Amino acid sequence: MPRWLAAGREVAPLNATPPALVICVKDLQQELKTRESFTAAFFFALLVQLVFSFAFDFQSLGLGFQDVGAGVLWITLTFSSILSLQNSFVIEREKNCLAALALCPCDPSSVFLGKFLANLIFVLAVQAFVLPISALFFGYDLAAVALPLSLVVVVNAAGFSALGTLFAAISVRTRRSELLLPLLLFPAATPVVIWGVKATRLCLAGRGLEAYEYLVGLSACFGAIFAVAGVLLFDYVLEE
Amino acid sequence: MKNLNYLFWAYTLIWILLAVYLLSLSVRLRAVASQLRRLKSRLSPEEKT
Amino acid sequence: MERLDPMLRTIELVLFPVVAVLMVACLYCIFCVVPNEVTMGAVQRIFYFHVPSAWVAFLGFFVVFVASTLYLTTRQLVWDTLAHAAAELGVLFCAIVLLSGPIWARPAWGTWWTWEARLTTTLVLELVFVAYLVLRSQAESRDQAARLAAVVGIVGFLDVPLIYFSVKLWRGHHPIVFKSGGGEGLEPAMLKTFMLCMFTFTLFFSLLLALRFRLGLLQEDLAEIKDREMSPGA
Amino acid sequence: MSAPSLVSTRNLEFRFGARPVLRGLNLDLHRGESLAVFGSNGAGKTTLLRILATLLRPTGGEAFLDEVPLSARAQRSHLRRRIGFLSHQSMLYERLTARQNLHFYARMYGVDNRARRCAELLEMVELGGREDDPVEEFSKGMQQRLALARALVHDPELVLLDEPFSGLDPRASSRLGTLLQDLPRRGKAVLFTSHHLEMGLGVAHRVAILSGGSFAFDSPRESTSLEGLVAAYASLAGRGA
Repeated sequence: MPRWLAAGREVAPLNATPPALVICVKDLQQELKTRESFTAAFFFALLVQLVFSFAFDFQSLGLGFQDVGAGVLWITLTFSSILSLQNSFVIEREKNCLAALALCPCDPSSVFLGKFLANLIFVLAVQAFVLPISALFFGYDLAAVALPLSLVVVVNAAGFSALGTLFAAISVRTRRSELLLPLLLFPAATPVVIWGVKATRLCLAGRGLEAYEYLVGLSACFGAIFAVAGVLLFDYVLEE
Repeated sequence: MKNLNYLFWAYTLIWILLAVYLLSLSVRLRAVASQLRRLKSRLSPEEKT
Repeated sequence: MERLDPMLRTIELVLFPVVAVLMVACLYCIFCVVPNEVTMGAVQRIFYFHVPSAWVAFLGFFVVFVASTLYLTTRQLVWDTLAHAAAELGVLFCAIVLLSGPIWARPAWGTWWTWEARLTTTLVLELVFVAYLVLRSQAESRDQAARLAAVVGIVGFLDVPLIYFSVKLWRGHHPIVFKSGGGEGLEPAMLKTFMLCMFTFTLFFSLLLALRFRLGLLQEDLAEIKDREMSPGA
Repeated sequence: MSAPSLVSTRNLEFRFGARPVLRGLNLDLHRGESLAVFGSNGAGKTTLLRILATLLRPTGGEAFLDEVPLSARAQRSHLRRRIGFLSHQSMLYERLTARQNLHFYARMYGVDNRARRCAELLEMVELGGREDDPVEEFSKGMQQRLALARALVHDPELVLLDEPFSGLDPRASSRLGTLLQDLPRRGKAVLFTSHHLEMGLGVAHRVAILSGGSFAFDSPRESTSLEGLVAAYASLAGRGA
């Protein structure tokens, strides 16, 4: 048996932090320092809501927020997420840290999981600030639906971020990545947006969880499928 | 027979689309083939030396 | 590649007359043999091209998926060339579906576009694979284009059932296309014509795929020769 | 030398598209040895380093680290733990501090005694006192030094440095020269590229010129004079890729 086969797979020491977590913490550190991703996504989200209230004059049209609110929330979430997804990999590209990550002695899937986790946290952090403000803007009772709504947001944002992390890593490798990411991500993320809007609408209308738990389940499946796809395929994305 | 004009336009458009694609295919094929021939004829005497 | 080229040429030579004859037969059947559909009238005849186009588009995306997987496992650029060819054809036939769908919808439902499940799925898929083609054009090198596109090709295909299911949940009803006068199911002439069209389109797709594949291989040869010219001493 | 070489390549080939960059390159580098690779722009120096760093896969031939093929997938993390790579770009996160950068990579490589190791490295590249400043405030030379510390954070056996002297002032250059001489003494193998013939010759045990996709000149320092090297470089480097 050749020596290199006999050497066996090296196992990381048990007390070591999993690489995915290390990457996630690094991203959070970076974000805490500059807040550039959060600031951009947050103000973009506010702007989207502003444009919406101009575009659909809710009060004079007599529209309640539960009629269009779900749509507004999801457009806000997807558009602002694109910004932070993009930034998450632009940062890695700047000094070619992407290559350094590719060279780390961990599995490429850890890189995917770490970036995915960090992205999800960003999206949720932005939403945590945007949702109360939209409740103020559009005058709906957030407290009454806070719990089921956050479940919907967490699950669907996870699905969106899983696919988004994979596609952001792909688009950042090309020229004009900022154009390519929305082009790739929006059509492919259709399911999770549709299910998210539907579930949010039911949720805002005050329906019980049993009315839309199947939608949350479907979104969870979507997230699981593309998280697995990311884990399996990220190696090819990281490779030079 | 009702709606004949829609039927006519549907098939016309489909055939136009297909024809345009086929045309682009043949143009591209011909361009590549002629470039290949040119390059090969230019390369082969050099390779012999 | 030297092996593939004559094979593809043979396929083209064999398929071309067959497809030509079959296509004429299809058109004859569609316009002269098949009876008019009762409720929709003549316009229903669009479906003899509409549905096979959709089938062939999905077939194309399936080929993208298979070829992409093969590329990632074998790293043979030939597979990537095939995936590229199939994606282009998928986009073409999707466009046919998206063109003929509204023309039918206008007289049948009184509206050009309807957010109906299959039509919407086709639109979303078209967008996914247009993005695939854009990605290819924006990549920095041939190998990178192949690798990144393969990932998108696989993910895009995995997405197909999800998109369809989600859109269906969102919007329902697709028309029942083949309902003849008697109401006792499909008119035999309609079914036969339909099957003939499906078969013809599959062969037509194969012919186009062979042509486009050969074009891709030639382009590869060309790039290689050009590269070799630029690097002296090769 | 009879001991097996730490890194070796057999008939290494790399094509970019159809353009050959490396053609049948053979290399042997032992522990405790350093090699300076010269070559004109586009000769394939960076490509060679990137292949040895497992960042690129060769299109032909094979490279080995301790007789393990670099393409052995199951061994990949094991291999990567033993290789340190300094590239043209710093591979540093500009918004993080020097210390955070080093700690991040130390964690990724599973380095024991992280804090001590990082402090040691910062001292070595003379960045002590600046460790809590964000990297974007560093000068080019400081960034280069920190990048070097980053490449060495996991104490690699094979050290690959792409143009390590670029952007360094004379003092830092001579410090780096000392370090490059010190590493082989501690049993590491060092391979670096340079444009600076004199500097390379002064530091490395062996010098090689990459031309036409393989080593056209490969000689121990003892048997090479600067004039000879300059003459060889002038005659070889002009010969294109």
